[in-house]
Amino acid sequence: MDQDSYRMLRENVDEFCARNVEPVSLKMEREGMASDLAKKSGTQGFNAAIAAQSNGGSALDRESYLTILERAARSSPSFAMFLLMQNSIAGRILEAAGKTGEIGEIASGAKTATVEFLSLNESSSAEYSINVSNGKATGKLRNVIFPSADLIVFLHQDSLYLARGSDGTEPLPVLGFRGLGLGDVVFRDRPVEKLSENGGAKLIMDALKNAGREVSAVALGITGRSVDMAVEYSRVRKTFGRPLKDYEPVAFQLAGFKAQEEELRSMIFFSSVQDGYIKPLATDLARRATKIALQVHGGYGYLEDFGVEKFYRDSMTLSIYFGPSRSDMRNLSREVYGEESGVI
Amino acid sequence: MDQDSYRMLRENVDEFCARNVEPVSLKMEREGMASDLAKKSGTQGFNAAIAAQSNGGSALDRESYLTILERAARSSPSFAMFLLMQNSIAGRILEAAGKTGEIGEIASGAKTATVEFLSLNESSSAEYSINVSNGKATGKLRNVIFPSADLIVFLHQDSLYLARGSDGTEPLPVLGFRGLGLGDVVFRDRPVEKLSENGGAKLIMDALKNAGREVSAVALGITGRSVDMAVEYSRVRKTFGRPLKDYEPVAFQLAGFKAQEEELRSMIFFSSVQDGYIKPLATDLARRATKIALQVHGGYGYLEDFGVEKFYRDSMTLSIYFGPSRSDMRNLSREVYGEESGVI
Amino acid sequence: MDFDFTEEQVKFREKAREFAEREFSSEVARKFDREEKYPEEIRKKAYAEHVIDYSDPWKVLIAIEELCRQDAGLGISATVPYFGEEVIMLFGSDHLKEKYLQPVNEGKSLMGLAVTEPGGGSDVAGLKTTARKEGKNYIINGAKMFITNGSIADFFVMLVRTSEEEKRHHGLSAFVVESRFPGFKANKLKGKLGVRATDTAELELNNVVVPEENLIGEEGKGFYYIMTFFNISRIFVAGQGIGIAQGAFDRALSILRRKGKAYSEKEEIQFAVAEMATQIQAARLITYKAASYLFNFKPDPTITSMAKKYAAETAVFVAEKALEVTGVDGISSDLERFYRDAKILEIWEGTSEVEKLIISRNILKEAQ
Amino acid sequence: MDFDFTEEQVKFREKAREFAEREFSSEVARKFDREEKYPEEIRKKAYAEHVIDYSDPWKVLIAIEELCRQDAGLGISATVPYFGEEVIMLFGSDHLKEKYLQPVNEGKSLMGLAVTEPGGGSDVAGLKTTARKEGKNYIINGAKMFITNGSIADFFVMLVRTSEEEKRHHGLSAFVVESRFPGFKANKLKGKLGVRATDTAELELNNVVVPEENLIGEEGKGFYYIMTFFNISRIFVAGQGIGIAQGAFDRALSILRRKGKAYSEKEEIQFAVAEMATQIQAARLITYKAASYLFNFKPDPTITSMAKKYAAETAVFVAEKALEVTGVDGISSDLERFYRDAKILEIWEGTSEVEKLIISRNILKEAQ
Repeated sequence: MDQDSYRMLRENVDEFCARNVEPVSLKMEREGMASDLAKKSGTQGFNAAIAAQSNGGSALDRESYLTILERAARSSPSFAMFLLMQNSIAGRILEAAGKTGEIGEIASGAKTATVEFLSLNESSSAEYSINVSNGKATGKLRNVIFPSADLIVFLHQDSLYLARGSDGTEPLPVLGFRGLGLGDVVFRDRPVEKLSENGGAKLIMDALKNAGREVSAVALGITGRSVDMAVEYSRVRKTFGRPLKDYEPVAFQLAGFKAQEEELRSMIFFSSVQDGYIKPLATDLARRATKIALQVHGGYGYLEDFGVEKFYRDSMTLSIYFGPSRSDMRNLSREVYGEESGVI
Repeated sequence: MDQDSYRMLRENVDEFCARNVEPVSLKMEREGMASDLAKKSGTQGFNAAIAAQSNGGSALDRESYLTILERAARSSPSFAMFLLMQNSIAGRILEAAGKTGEIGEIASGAKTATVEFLSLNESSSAEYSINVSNGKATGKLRNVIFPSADLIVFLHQDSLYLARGSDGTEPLPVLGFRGLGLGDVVFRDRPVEKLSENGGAKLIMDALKNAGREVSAVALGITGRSVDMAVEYSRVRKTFGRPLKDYEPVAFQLAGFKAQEEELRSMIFFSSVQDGYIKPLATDLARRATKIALQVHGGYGYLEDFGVEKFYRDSMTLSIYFGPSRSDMRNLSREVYGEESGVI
Repeated sequence: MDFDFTEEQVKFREKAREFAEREFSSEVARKFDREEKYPEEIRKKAYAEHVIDYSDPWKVLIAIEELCRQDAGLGISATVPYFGEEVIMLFGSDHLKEKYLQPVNEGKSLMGLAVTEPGGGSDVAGLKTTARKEGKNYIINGAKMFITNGSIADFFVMLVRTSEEEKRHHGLSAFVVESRFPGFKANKLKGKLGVRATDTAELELNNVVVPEENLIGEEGKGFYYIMTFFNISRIFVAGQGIGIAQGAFDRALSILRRKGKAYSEKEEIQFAVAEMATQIQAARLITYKAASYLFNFKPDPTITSMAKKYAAETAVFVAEKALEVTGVDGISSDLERFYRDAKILEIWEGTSEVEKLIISRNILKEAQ
Repeated sequence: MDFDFTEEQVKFREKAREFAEREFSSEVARKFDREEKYPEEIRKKAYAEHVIDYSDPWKVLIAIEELCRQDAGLGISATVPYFGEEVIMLFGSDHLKEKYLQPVNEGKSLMGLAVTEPGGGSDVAGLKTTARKEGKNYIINGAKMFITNGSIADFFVMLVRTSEEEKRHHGLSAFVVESRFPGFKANKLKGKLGVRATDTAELELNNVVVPEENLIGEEGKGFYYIMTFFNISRIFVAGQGIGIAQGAFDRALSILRRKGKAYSEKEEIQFAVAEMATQIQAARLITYKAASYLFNFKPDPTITSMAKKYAAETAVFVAEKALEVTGVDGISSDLERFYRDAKILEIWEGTSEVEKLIISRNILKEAQ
C-alpha cells in the first residue's frame, strides 16, 4: 500500500469510530461492549483484519492493522483491545489450529472470541480447577479477559481447547478495558473441542510475543488521544485569568509527550527495531502520558463523563496484561547480552 | 548514499577513533585537545563535513554527518563537540558569511574555530564588556566554549565579529567537554573583522536551531557507548559469586536503555520528526543512561581512568549548552499548540 | 527530637485499625465502590465507637490514616462529616458554633465546605457566586462544583463574592448555607474514578436567602479564612495519602508473601518494596512534622504544603508500584481500587501544582 | 513528637556554618578540587575550633551537614579522620582504645577503615585478603581498594579473612593495621569525579606482620562488627547527602535571586524549587529519625538504610535540578562541583542497591 492508501484507511477508521464507537464509548465502559458493535466492526473487516481472505479475513498488511488498532484506541481502548483479542490472539491461534469456520464467524462479528492467557503470566498465581474428560469441561477458569465472549480458548494440561460459551461468569474487580471485563468463567460439563495436543502454552505465548507491536499501537493511541484531549482542554480552561496552556509546566509537559508520541510512532511504524524493544517503552509512555492528561483536567479528569480517566485505567491495565512483564524484560536482556541475564 | 556506504563510513569513523581518539581520550579530558588531532581529523574530511566542496568541505549528506558525530561521541564526547562546533556552528556561520578561506583552514585542521553562543541562552546572565572600535576589540567575552580556538566568532551589538586568537583566557570550572574547556576570553585592542552588520544573534540562533539533530546524535553516541560499557562491565564483574548481568535490575535497566537508544536512533536517522521534538528526548536519555552506566561500575565508575564518568559529566553539560532550554520547550509547545503557549 | 507516638496514641491507632479491619471488609468496600453509595451506617458506627474523636487532632489524623489504609472511599466518608468545621470554630460567632457545630460534633448532622466552582478549581480568588445584601439577609446566586458531602450535608461553609469592587480576594466572604434553604439544589456527581463511596455534588444556588447572622466573621475576609482552613485540612489530606499508600503496600506485601520466595526475592521486586517503604516513611515524617507544628499552634504552611504534595504523590506512586510488583494477582484484587482512589489526592484540596507554587513562593520570599 | 533541635544544637550549627563559610571559600574549594589535595590544615583547624566534637553524635552529624553544605570535598576531609572509630570503641580492647583511639580523639592521628577490595564492593563477605596466624602475630596478604584516608591515615581498621573453612562471613576478622608496618603500601587514587579533596587509595599488603593484640574483639566476628559499624556510619553519610543537597539548593536560590523575578517566577522554575525543597525536607527527617533512634541506643537498621539511600538520592537529584534551573550560570559556577561530588554518595558505604536490599529483606522478614 502507498501512503495515500494508509491515510485513507486511517480516515476510514476515524470515521467509523466517530460514528459507532465514540457515542457508545462511555456506555461500553459501564455496561460492556454491545454485540452490534462487533457486527458493525465486522462489516469494515476489522475483526479479522490479518486473517487470510480465504478464511473470511481481510489479509491486511502490518501497517494497516497497526493503524486500525491505534485509531481505535483513541476512541475506546476497550474496542481496540477487542480487536487485538480477535485478531492478534484468538484469530492467530484459531487460524493456526485450522478453525476457518470460527475465523469466519469472528470476521463477521457474529461471534466474539477470547483466549485465557493471564495464567501464563508469571505474576499470576491463580489456580485452575478445570477437568476435561470425554470432550466435556468442568471447573473454573480464572482471570479471563472478556469472559462473556462466545468462543473461549483455554489451556488445560498444555493442550488448547475451545468452548462455545460458558455456564456462568463471576466478575472480578476490573481496572481497565471495562468494555471487555475480567472474570472467572465456569464450566459444567461443557462440551469443548481440543484445538491442539500439547504445546498449547507455546502457541499462546507465541501469539502474545507476536503481538508486541500491536500492543504498542494500542498504547500509542491511548497516549495520543489523552494528550490531545489535555492539549484541547488546556486551551479552553482558564485559571488565574489565563488559559492553562500559557503555563510552562502544562505546555512543556504536553509538548514533551507529543514529542515522545512521535518518537514511539516512528519506532512502531517505520523502524525495524524488534517488538521486544518497543512494547516496554510504549506501555510506559502511555502510563506516564495518561497520568499527566488526567492531572491537567483537574477534578473533571476524575469524572468518567470527561472520558479521560479511562485512558489512565487502561494504560495501567495494558501494561499488566501485556507487560513489560519480567519475562519480557528477560527476553530483551537476552537479546542485548546475547546470553541469559537478569535471572536473579 | 546507499546502506553499504553508510556502513563503510561508520567503520571508517570507528577506525579513526580507535586509532586517534580513544588512546588520547583521557589525556584530552585532562589537558585539552591537542592540535594534531584537529589536523588528523581534517585529513578525514570531518572538520568541514557539511561545507561545500568548493570551500574545501566534504559536502556530506545529513545521515553521514550525523553518523560521524554519533561515532565520535562514543570515543570522546569532547571530540564530537569539537566537530559539532567546527561544522554546525562555526562552519555554518562562516560559510554564510562567505568566509571561504577560513572554512578551508578549518577543513584541514590548520585552524580551529569557536563561536561564543552561551550568552544567548536565557539562563545566562553573564555581562559582557566588549568594546569594538576601528576594527579593534577590547574587553572580555564570558563563558566561551573552547576558548583556546584559533578563530573566535562573537556577537557585539547584534553584529558578528571574527577574532583570530585572543589576548588571554581565564578558565572557568568546567563540568563537561573538558577537551574544549570553558572560559572567559580577553581582548586587548585585538583586530577583529566584522562578519555581518546586525542580525548576528539570529544567525547564531539559526545555527543552533539547525543543530538539533546533530546535538541529538552526540547524545546518542554518549548513550550508546556508556550503556555498552556498562553491559560489558556487568558481564565480567562479579558480586556474591554471580556476574552483575545476572541481576534483574542491572540487566533490565541496561536492556531498557538499549531499547531507548534504538528508539532514539530510529527517530534521528529514519524519521521526519522535527528536530525540536528530538533534542529534548535525546539529551534527557543521555543523562539518564550515563547515570545508570556510572552506577553499574560502582566505585570504578567514579574514577576517570575507567572512562565512564566523562559521559556522566558531558551529558549534563550537553543538555545545558544546547537545551532543552526553556526556549526550546517553548518552540516545541508552539508547534504542538499552533500558537504561543508556556509563557508564564 | 522525638519521633514516636505516645502510648495513648498507639492504643488509639490499634483501635482505629481494628474498627476498619472489621467494618471495611473487601466485600463491603467493593459494594460501596460499585454502587457509589455514601456509607451512612458506617459513619454512625465510627462515631458511636469513638473512632472519630474530635477532641484530639492527632487522633483525627490517626483515624484518617488507619481507615483509609483499609479503604479510602469508606475511610474518607467516615471521617469527613466535619469537613470545614475549623472555619466556624476559628472565625464564627458563638451563635453559629452552637447552632451548627454542636450537632455535627454530636454526630447528628453533616457539614461540607463549598469553595470550588465549575471551571474554577485552584483559582479560588476568581470565584463568581455572589451574595447580595438585602435588608437583614444575603441573597446567594451561583454554582459550586466537586463539593464533598454535597448531596448529604445539612449545611455548608460557603465562600462567595460579596463585593465586585474590592481587589479579587478581598471581595469574598464565608457563610453558613443550609441545604434546606429554598433555592439550594445539589446534583450528585456519579461516575468518579475512585473514592466512589464518598459523596460529591454540584450545587446550584438560585436566590438562596441566607440570614446575615450566618456570615462567618467579617465581610471581605472569607478568602483569608478559607486559606487558613486549607493550611489545616491539607494535613488531614496528607493523612489520607499515607493511609492509601500504606494500605496498598500492605496488600502488595501480602500478595508477595502468598507468591513465595522464588517470586518475591527477585531483585526487581525487592527494589520496588524498598522504594515504596522508603517513600511511605518519608511521607509519614513530613506529615507528622507539619501536624506537630500545627497542633502546637505554630503552623508552618510551607511544610504543610510539602506534606500534602508528598503524601499525595506517595499514594499514587505506591498504588502504582504495588500493581507493578503484583501484576495479574494485584490487578484482579482490591489493589485496583487503591490505584483509582489514590489519584484524587493530587487534585483535591490544592492540586500538587498549587502546593508546589505555595512552597516555592514561600521559599523564594524567605530567601530574599 | 518533637521535630526541633535543642538550643545548644542550633547554636552549634551556627558555629559550624560560620566555620565552613569562613574557611571553605569558593577559591579554596576550587583549589583543592583541582589539585586533589587533602586539606590537612583545615582538618586541624576544625579540630582546634571544636567544630569536630566527638562527645555528642548529634554535633558530629550537624558538623558533617554544615561542612558538606559548603563543600563536600573539604567537609568530608575535615570530618572523616575518625572513620572506623566506632569499631574499636564498641568491640576493641582497652589497650587498642588507649593506644589508637586516644591520639585520634586528640586530633593527633588519623585513621581509616579498610574493607572493600579490588573487584569487591558490595559483597563484603566475599573478600580475599587473608590473615594467617604465626605465633603471636598475624601475617596479612592481599589488597584493599577505594580506601578513604588510604594514603594519609596512621592506621586502619581492616577486615580480612582468618579462616577459609567457616561459612563465608564467619571466617572474617577485624584488625588494627598501621601504615608504618613493613609490607604496607598505599597508592593514592587520582582522578576522581568528585570529592577530590578527600584522600582515596588502594592498599597493598605484602606479608604485613600484625601483633595478635591488634585483633579487634574475637576472631571470626569481624563481619558482624563491620556491619554494626555501617549501621552507624550510614547515618553520617546521610548527613553528607543532606549537606550537599542543601548546599546545591542554597546556590541555586542565590543564582535565581540574582537573575531576578522575571526568570525565577516562571512556573517551571518554581516547581523545581518546590521539588528540591520537599525532598531535602524528607531526607532530613528520615536521617534525623534514624539518628535519633541510634543515638538513643535503639538503632533501626531499616530506617538507617532508608536514610542513607534517600539522602544520597536527594543529593544527586538536587545537584542535578540545581544545574537545570540555573543553566549556563550554574554550570560555570561551584554548582558543577556539587554535581560531581554528589554522585559518590550513591556508591560508597553501601550502594543504593545494597541499601534497597537491606530495606526490603528486613521488611519482608517482618511481614512474615
